Amino acid sequence: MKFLGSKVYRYPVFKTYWPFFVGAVATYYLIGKAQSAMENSEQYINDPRHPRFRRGEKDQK
Amino acid sequence: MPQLIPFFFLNQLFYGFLTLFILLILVSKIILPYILKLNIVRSIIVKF
Amino acid sequence: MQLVLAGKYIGAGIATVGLLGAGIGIAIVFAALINGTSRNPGIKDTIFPYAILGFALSEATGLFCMMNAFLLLYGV
Amino acid sequence: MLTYIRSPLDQFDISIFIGLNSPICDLSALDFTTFSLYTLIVLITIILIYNISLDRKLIIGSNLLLTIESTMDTIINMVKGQIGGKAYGYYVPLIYTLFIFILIANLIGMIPYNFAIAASLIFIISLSFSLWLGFTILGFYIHKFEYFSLLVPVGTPIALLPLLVLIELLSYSARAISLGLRLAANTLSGHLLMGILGGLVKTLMSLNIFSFILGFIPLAGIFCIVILEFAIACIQAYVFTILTSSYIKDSVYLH
Repeated sequence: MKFLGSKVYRYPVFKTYWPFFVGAVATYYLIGKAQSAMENSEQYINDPRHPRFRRGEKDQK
Repeated sequence: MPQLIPFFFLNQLFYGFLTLFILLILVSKIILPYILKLNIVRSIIVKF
Repeated sequence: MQLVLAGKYIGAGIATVGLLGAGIGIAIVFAALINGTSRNPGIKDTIFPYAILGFALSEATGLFCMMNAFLLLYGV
Repeated sequence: MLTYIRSPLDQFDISIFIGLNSPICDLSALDFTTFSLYTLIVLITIILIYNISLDRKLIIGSNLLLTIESTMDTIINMVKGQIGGKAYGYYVPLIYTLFIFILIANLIGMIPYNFAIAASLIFIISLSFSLWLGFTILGFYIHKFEYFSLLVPVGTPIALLPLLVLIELLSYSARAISLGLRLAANTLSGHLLMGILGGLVKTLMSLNIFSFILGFIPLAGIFCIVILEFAIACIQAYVFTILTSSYIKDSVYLH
């Protein structure tokens, strides 16, 4: 496999790209809030793919 | 638009960023150094 | 309800007018490329990537309005 | 049960294969869907490509290594041309991963009946938004308050300053959306175009024998459109990376 085949060199991944990781975490948090907001809108609340049905809730809000 | 269905927002982001992170680690630690070493060896061999 | 549907289709139809700009932009980019190469054939290799970049950027702005047309048709 | 493809947008539907659910917290972000399947496919193809080409101990390497080295040289020369200076080497891995991921994702999405990763608006726009946040934070980290001088073009008269700073602020913040929307809109409308035209020619050619023969003319047109879509798939990957590297240049070296 590649890992065994070729040597793994050291590279300061976190030290050079920490702003991009911070940006990624921030967008993940923002999109998470956007998703939960849109999920509970009246258009998608009764959609069968809603994760709340998987957790056992049965009532059609 | 099936892209704007809210149930898969986080799912797309999670797997997308996960793949990009794995690729970043792979490229920066294994692939680019290998090509760099190849170029160095080639430049040394040409001098002989 | 029919009025909304009719309005949606009319809006989507009008939204595709923006592609006119994209067509003109792409034509200008490649006309400049042809002029440049005809005047100085040696420079073809350096200006070709810029022509492709110009083509992609001008086509992208045109496709933004096509995006709106599809959003109106299928999304809203 | 014959499924009718009603709207051409059905090719981008995401279906859940393995739905993870736990009473404690909502694990819907981690369940295995078509999107994660295709990111897995893209990852495995990239690993296989490099595994096959990099393992040969020869210095010259196979033809596959030649293609990889040529793409790498174009990206490295492009980044050197764009960012220049001493610190361009730091950002080559990030830009090369973006290029290779988008290129392989676009080419895999071009295979008929496959899911195009780059067509998922939310992921691509949030990727470009996180890149935009990234190089903004980078700019603020390097040039503390001097970073706002990016919004002032060189040599503007003082009277014009407030208006120009607003316009530059607008164009700077528009980068977050336009970078991602450009790639997503191109891929999405390309696939939609091919889907719609393919459907039209299929109905035309299935009418009777004459329309079948006549149908080969529009089919040739669609063939050229597919070739154009392959070119657009590669060009958009290159445009995404060249713009990201020029934005990083703006944040690292102010003007």
